[in-house]
Amino acid sequence: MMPLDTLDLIPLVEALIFAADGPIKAERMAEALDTEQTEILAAIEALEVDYAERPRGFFLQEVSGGYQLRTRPEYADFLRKLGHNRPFKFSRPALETLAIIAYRQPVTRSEVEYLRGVDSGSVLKTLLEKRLVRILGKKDIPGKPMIYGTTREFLELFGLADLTALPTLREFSELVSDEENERQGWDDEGASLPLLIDEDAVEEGSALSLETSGEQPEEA
Amino acid sequence: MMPLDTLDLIPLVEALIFAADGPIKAERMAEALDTEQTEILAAIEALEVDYAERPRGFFLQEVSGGYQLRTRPEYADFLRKLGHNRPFKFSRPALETLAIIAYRQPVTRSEVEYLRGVDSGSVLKTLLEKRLVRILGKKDIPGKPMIYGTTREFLELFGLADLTALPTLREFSELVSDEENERQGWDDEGASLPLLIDEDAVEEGSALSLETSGEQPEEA
Amino acid sequence: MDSYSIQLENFEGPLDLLLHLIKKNEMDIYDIPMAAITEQYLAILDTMKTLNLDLAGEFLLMAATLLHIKSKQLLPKIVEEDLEEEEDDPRAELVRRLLEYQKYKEVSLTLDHKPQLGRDVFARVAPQPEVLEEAEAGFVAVGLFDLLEALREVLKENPEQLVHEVNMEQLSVTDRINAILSALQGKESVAFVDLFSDGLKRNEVIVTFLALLELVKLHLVRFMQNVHHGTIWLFPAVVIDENEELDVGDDALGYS
Repeated sequence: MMPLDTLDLIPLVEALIFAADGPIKAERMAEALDTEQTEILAAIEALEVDYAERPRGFFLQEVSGGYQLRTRPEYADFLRKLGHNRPFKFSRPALETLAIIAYRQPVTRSEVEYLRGVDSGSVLKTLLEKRLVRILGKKDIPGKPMIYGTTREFLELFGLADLTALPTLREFSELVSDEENERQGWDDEGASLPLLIDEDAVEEGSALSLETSGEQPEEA
Repeated sequence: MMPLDTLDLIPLVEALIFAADGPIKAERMAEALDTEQTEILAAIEALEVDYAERPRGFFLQEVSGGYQLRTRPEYADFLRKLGHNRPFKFSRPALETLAIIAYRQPVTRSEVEYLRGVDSGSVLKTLLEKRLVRILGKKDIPGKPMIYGTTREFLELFGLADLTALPTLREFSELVSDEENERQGWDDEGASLPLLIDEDAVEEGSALSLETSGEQPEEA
Repeated sequence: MDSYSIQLENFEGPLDLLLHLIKKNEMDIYDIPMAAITEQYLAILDTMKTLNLDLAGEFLLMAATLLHIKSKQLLPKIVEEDLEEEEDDPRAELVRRLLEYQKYKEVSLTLDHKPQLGRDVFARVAPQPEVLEEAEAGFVAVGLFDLLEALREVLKENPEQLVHEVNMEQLSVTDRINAILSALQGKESVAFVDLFSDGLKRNEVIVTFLALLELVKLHLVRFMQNVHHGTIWLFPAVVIDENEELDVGDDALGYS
């Protein structure tokens, strides 16, 4: 890497502080940039002057021996409003319950609970409130339990035209089950793995290719 | 909260983009600030002018329908030294499969395999797990195969505003030499690890392999 | 042995290998000398075999395709009409595939060259918000993959449940039930004949009818008719007003 002059250093130091996952010490920056700590401190000072001249949405805070960019305190109200609009994240139980209802509908609560092995009342309630699940009716068996199914909102959320567009588990398993080849397509190191295919895979592979070689993909 | 004038809006919009935990849409900012979307877009434009005038350590990227601050690419080496690891590196099969899905979506597995000439199940699965690819539903043809498309994460990873921002697909009427391919994009970042070649045994592949053996990707 | 295996892996597949051979020999893509290329291709496969390397089926299939094209070329042309010579050329599809493959191979490299988040450019790591109140906005988009994974995980725990469920007919009736429920959603009623309108095959008609019977049995739908021999209408048995707050007390959850 080329030596850096002070002017280049200013945005670079800003980038390091910006991307750090907490306050970052001048010492550590100096190390990463292979430069003197005084250079870093000079760049930080220049940054501060810059921020004072033309106010930004954030300011540079010296905190616990390091530096951190923080949004200006007067913006707190707006930022909190942003946080409130944070989209709802599916919890594991919610996703499981939704999956069972989607694929097994019409389904009763006890059927869901049988499959999940745990009480699912509160999750079901949340899904009903979020209008992803609805009551279809009552089942004509003793106790007349409620029967549940998914809603139009569910289809919209998953971008499905209708319920028949849900992929079946069997189709999915075909894709997921060839664990032997699992690592072949991906590697963290960038190196290629040797091409080791067992006999069965070869058989399968050729059968598959034969099937598909006939059809021509349509133009996009 | 007081009404905001445009000048005040600029650092405020910067603060929102800075604080958001992903690309943030102009619409969402307008909502949080209780103002018009056009005001937000004007502030964003002003920010861009500002960043161009006095370069910062980061730049404003329009990505996946929203806006995000990202460190400048030329600082990547320094940031990596600070422990910002690249999370993964694409293998060539993964990249090819991803590219085909990106350009041909909605696309079935067999269409991908026809184009690549190889089984792509395991690569597809990995791309699904990495959330770069998603199941869109089922195709309404015999066998009802699943159809695939790319995700928001895909756009974010490659810094694309939307799918129309994908690099233009070059139509070939003839084969392009390997050297030209090299310049097109296969550089030290994307190349695989040095390859060990026995020239005599299999001379056919050596030319291609040797080309990529020059540079060693840096350890993070 | 390692070095050779990496060698072959260097080619994504048979198309990649062929592309390389054509380029290396500076062959005309529109006039590939089949004999020469087949020979070279097979030589490489032979080398791999003598090294006891397993070959992916796709490489073998391509070998068969090459041989097939070659033999087709040797056959005398039956008709002398020179129109559509291109389409007659047994190499046409292969050429098309090679050019198409090259297109995606190239663009995938271009794509990789773009600044990648987490590799070349970095975003700020937003700290976790301190307040986590109940969100009022919509859901984070979840993919179907997540939904299927969740189901798969659940069913892994209870595999026996699956046994009698995996039944071709049962599956299609269930599909049909779902389709009918979808069709009914948000509507007051659906005409009986509409369920059979889109050119259903005989077995599909039966499945649809079975689905309807099942729905009636479950008290999920009712049939109504204004006039004798008039249109039969299908009504959802339970209509939930979209604007009305749902009563999700204990009895709504099926336990009274």
